[in-house]
Amino acid sequence: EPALIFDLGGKFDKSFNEAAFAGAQRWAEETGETFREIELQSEAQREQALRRFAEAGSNPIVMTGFAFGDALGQVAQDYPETDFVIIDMVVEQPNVRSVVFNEHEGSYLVGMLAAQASKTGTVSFIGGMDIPLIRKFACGYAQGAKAVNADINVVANMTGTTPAAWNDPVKGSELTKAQISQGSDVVFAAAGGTGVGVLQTAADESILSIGVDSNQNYLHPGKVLTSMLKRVDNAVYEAFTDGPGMEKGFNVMGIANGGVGYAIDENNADLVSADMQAMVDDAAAKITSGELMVHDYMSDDSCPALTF
Amino acid sequence: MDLMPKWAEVILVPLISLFLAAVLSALVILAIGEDPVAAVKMMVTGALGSTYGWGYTLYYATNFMFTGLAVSIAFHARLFNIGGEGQAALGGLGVALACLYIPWPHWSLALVGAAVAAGLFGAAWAAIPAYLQAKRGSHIVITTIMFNFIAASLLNYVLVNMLRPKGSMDPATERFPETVHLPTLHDMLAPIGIEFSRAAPANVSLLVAVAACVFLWFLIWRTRLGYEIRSFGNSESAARYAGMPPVKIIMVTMVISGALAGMMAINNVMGEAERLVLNSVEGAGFIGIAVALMGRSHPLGVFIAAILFGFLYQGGAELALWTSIPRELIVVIQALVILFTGALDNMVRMPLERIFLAARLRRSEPKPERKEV
Amino acid sequence: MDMYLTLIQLLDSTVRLATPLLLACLAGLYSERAGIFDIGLEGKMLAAAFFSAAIAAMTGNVWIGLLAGIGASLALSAIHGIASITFRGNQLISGVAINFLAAGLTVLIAQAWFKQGGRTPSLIGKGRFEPITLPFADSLQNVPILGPLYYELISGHSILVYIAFAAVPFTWWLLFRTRFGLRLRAVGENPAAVDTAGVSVVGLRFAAVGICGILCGIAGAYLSTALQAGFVKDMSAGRGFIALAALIFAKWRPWHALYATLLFGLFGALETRPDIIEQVIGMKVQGQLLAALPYVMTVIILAGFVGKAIPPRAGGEPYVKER
Amino acid sequence: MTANSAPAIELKGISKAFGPVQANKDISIRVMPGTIHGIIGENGAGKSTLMSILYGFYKADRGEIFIKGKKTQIPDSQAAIAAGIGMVFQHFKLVENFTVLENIILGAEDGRWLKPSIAKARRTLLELAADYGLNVEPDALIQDIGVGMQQRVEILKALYRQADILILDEPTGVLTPAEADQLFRILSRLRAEGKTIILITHKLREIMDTTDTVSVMRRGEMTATVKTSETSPAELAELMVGRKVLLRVDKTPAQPKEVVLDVKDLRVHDDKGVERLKGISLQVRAGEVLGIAGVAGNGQSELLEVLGGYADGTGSVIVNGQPLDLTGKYSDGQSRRARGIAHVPEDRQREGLIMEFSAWENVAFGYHHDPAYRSGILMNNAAIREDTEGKMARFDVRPPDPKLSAKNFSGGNQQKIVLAREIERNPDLLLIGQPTRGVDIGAIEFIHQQIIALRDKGKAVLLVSVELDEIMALSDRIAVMFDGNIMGERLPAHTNEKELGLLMAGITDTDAPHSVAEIEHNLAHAGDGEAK
Ligand SMILES: Nc1ncnc2c1ncn2[C@@H]1O[C@H](COP(=O)(O)OP(=O)(O)OP(=O)(O)O)[C@@H](O)[C@H]1O
Ligand SMILES: Nc1ncnc2c1ncn2[C@@H]1O[C@H](COP(=O)(O)OP(=O)(O)OP(=O)(O)O)[C@@H](O)[C@H]1O
Ligand SMILES: [Mg+2]
Ligand SMILES: [Mg+2]
Repeated sequence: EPALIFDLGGKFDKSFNEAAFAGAQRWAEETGETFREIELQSEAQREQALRRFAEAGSNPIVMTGFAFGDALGQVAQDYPETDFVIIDMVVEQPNVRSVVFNEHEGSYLVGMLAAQASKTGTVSFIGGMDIPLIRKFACGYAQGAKAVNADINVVANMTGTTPAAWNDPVKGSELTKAQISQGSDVVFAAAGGTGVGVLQTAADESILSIGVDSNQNYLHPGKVLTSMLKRVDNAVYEAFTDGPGMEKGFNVMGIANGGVGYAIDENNADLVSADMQAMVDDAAAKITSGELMVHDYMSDDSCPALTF
Repeated sequence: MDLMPKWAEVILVPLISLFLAAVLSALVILAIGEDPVAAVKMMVTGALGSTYGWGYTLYYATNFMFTGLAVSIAFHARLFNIGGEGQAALGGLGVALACLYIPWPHWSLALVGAAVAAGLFGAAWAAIPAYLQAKRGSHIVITTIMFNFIAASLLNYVLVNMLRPKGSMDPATERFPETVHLPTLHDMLAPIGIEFSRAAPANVSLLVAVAACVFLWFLIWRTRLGYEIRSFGNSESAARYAGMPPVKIIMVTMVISGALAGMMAINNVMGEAERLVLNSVEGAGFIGIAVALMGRSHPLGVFIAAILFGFLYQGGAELALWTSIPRELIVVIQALVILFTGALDNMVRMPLERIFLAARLRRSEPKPERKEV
Repeated sequence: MDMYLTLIQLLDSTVRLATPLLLACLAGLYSERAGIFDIGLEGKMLAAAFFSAAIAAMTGNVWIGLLAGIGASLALSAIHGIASITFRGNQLISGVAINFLAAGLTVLIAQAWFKQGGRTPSLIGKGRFEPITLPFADSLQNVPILGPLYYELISGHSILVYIAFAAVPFTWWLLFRTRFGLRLRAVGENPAAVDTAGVSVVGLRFAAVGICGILCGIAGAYLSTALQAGFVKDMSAGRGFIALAALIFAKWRPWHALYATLLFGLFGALETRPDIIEQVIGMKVQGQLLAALPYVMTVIILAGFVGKAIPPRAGGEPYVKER
Repeated sequence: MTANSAPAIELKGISKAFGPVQANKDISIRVMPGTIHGIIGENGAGKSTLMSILYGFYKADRGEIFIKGKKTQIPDSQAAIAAGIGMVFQHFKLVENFTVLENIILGAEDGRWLKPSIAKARRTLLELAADYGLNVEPDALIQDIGVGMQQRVEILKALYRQADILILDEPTGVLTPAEADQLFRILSRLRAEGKTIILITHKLREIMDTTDTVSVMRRGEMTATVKTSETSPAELAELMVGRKVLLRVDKTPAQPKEVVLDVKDLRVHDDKGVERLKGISLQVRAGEVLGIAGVAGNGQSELLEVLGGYADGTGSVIVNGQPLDLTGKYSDGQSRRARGIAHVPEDRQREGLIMEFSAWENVAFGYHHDPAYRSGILMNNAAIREDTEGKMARFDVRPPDPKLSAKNFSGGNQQKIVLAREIERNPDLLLIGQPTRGVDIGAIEFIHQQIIALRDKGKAVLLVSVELDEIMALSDRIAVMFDGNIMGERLPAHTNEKELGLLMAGITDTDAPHSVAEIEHNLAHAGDGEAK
């Protein structure tokens, strides 16, 4: 029986963790089998959760979030028979599969859409916890926006510096209002549960928003420009399908292999014109072919398009 | 005359309170559509059914012994230390600094050094509210609450901006070096032929906690300092008359209290996580209140109550793992224990007192009235 | 002008963030003025936030949600009252218990009802308090200086914000101009005087605790149905304690409570605008410092370095006639 | 007033227990309208309890209450007020930081709004002041006015509620004799108007002078009700304590020797900054008892506290030729004990004892650093217990059980434990406050003997008491305190209660005639200068 551990934002953050849950659900529905799951309540429980599932014989054990890295490094050694899958982090152990995403590529695409949709010439970004991973989102987003409109103003804020920042919709909402007052009319939230507050406020204040990880277009139909998809669900689904004895090592999911992308559905069909879509798809093709390189913040801790 | 015999006071009242809390908890479980009997069974097997379960139960109990003792000694001086959470967090910082920056040759020395550092940091964090209470009359309950929040912000700052290793994303220190790893119960019991789960985090700190219980009993009931603390707690005006300096007593008591709370960190930070993470205390500072109330501020009572809460904690974690009952059930149980053994104490006590009084009157009636004095 | 708009926006945010603090602070004021210390403001707010969001989500009517939130808060008030008034228990311990009770129960019930990991579904339409546009706000919007002030800052908040601000003069008037207020203040100073004057101490204290429950209920409902569109666990996030800090800061006086909560609200607003702080004082201020500031300031006030705060004399003590 | 009119108050079979303490046992009493009815009894006899039941403050366990012939339920004070009863409690029930007017209208407001109520009360107050000479400053805060004034506010509260039955519980304890005289004139006025008054007091003289009938309580029971004109102080005293009383202390003349305690210009400020001791000077010699007389609250407590080491002061205090530290590191009880000063505090339950501690723990209290009581950082519990047994035997503490908690001893026995602890130290100087407050007659005799015995051993004793009788009986010299000053010193043989009374009211020129108004003014404004 496989197991899935959600990070602090919680299973129903409508975003990152929920995407993982969706992947696991899909596997369960298709195979008719069951899986175990737990939502972390605090930093200190990571190791216990890992050990408990390993003790109970769950295999493979999938965890969402970079923060498991350290704990997994310890636990994986103690349970060599168990396979672990960690998302968003690289852990070098023989029984661990590490899945990372090219978030900067997906963010680049939605940045392009944002710049095209913006009327004020200012777009904005709200991150969750201020960590390199989230800066990677912001940096890709800014690059995409600037690719469309070199003069565009990109405002970026982070919600906080601790995991609590993943789940602070009130602050997300206030940050959105602050950004609106600075002229922004498209806001991209890469902030887990905090994003719920961002999207809500954007809808209330009649500006456009961009969701993250899961397809969040449905949350406020006609008001969410698009969602930057990070196919955590696929990663989880594949891990569960591969089952024990899966191939370990390092998986990179980018535009090329469908790991990241943007969402178009009936909720935002009216917001994204065919022209916009064509331009973005063109860029995606170039990224796939290697013709276009989006700078990855985490490669050198700097961003050409944005200062933090 | 005392209204109730001593055994009723120290055993019957807490037991009835606990029983009421348990009944209400069962009702809560029923109300959310689960089966309380099955839940209890699962908690018992999960927490006590294996050495793995015991290992976690004792690990949590160790935390709660420290914080429970911390709250207890403050209670003896009639000080309410709600700041255990912050003091334990700072204790964690002390442990982390001691383990990361001092090259210890052996874990035993590291344990002593880390315990001292944890105690000092916790004590310092308690000393400020204590000083403000003693010298400026600032209500210690409010200041210790405020200091919990300030500690959270401080630790947040230190972890994010100072102790986080380069390139790491989570706000945590790096791993402590191998030499400071404390032996777990597995390591300690293996030589004498007992097979104990190696996954469980209970470690040598448990012995330190038990020693702290004994130490505190001795301090409170046998030493002159303990006598002064109890005097002050029972009657501040009398202590003043006797020439026991209130400032000293408040300071000393709170420093001991803070040090005990801080020393919890040798268990969770040094013994378990082996690095300092955010919110490593996980509410143990608050559970200390419930433990102290239930244990009637007596070290033996604290010991027993801590084990009980360790059981609840581990059992609750198991419930959360295997059922859809969230972990918050423990928080509810903890709240009910605090409510019944602390705030609603009189609800249990008053009827009991009446019963004992009536019984005594009935007993003394047939005999001719005996004048006491 | 740009600066001015930024300022307005900042104050607008201050008002929104101060509102729950203000309501909770006034709640504490009633209770503590009557001699019942209440560190359970946090828990009552949290319970109210959950129940108002939950019921609003189920019924689609935010007013029913508000009532449910007030009801939940009142229920916890009743526990506090029974423990500390009827059974003369320790008020601080009772408050601690209530905070934990709320923290645990909200998640348990949310999970049982909605199975969304301790949240409620997002509220839509009539399930939320919408901003109210005050008369003439639209037409005055473009008047220089005053226009933005009126349109942005004064108009456009939810009804609960106006209720909170109106509660300040009302509280002042109730406490200092009415019979009820006189008795309420007296019972916090010397309950025996009230008792021998033929007024029920228990009744008055329960009334105060009840008012406290209502106000905490509104504060909680504001969090989940006006400031946000739904409940997430631990959503009160320490606001009850900041309100307590504000109460001490305000020295248990209604107008001062307003100023104190606005100040603490401003800290919250500044947290979202690091750019403004940097502009004004010329250096980066750590978010952690801003987060800790209300607590630090309260400690300083408590220490009496800036004006001593003297609580009501009978505060925290149960009224015991017979030993 | 006719003989067959119904009694204003009739209580039948009232019983009340506080836990194990039976405070009132089956008490019945009738009080006729238009009379002043006295109730006397020892401390703890149950007088206050009985009256509090009548006023609805406590609920009786059993019994019935008839007001003006009608059976009346008095579940709370509201009912009592409605029945026309007003009560002035032994410990005033006033809100300290409210004004006089606010206190008066509290609970008796007209309507919901305050303004009209205050205005009406202000008018009524003026009328009452004119009618009875009860002048008070309506807008003063209670915390700023003297106790005498506070008592007036209490009386006005009752009159404002149109009480025609007025209960006064030990009203003169806080008053000077002159103030008391004025109170009794007011009471006579009220009686003349047909009001009924119940007066609780310990003082036989007040009973004899003012009441029409008197009831005597003892150990929770009503032992007798007699017409005042048909009884005598001696008979009342006997009824009170159940045996013949001897209110004299046998002692030989003092033989004062060297000065043990020499106080010069001693000043004490309280925590609000008000000066409580305004530069007093006094001396106590070995082998004499200096008695400090005065109305409670005139600085006696502060004097004991600063000498005992738990209040700070300025000035000079020399004990056995060495100065005492009044503010610094050595100004605490421990250091005082080391200097041979023992202290029996005024309030044994708040200061002298820890009520939850056992007798033996209390015997070590304050002396726990004594080498005999300790071993290293530990307490030597066995030694303390043994020593306690001896002390209990010598001081006749009953029951002689060192393990019993202090709260389980009666008041007299509690006081004996404190005395045993302090006197057996054989101190050079004994500070002793209210040595017999709340103690029965038998124990009083014993305690007085112990004090005299210590004096006769050549020790110095500083005695503070509000009981003039006690001061007169024990002291070799008497100093009178008023408003933080010593008004004068007298020898017991050369003074009398009247003279001491005037001194206690702040009047040093005791031979000149003085008006009540003058005395009143004096008392009302004591401590005024600093209060603001
Ligand atoms: N509130 C109370 N709770 C418990 N016991 C009480 C209470 N009030 C009085 N008692 C006890 O009841 C008894 C009678 O007390 P009461 O105050 O009526 O005596 P009293 O005659 O007024 O004495 P005093 O002259 O000292 O005022 C005493 O033993 C006292 O300790
Ligand atoms: N507040 C109280 N709580 C518990 N017990 C009390 C209380 N007051 C008195 N007692 C008990 O009641 C008994 C009688 O007490 P009380 O003070 O009335 O004695 P007493 O007969 O007046 O003796 P004494 O003259 O020595 O004061 C004591 O033995 C004591 O144990
Ligand atoms: Mg009395
Ligand atoms: Mg007695």
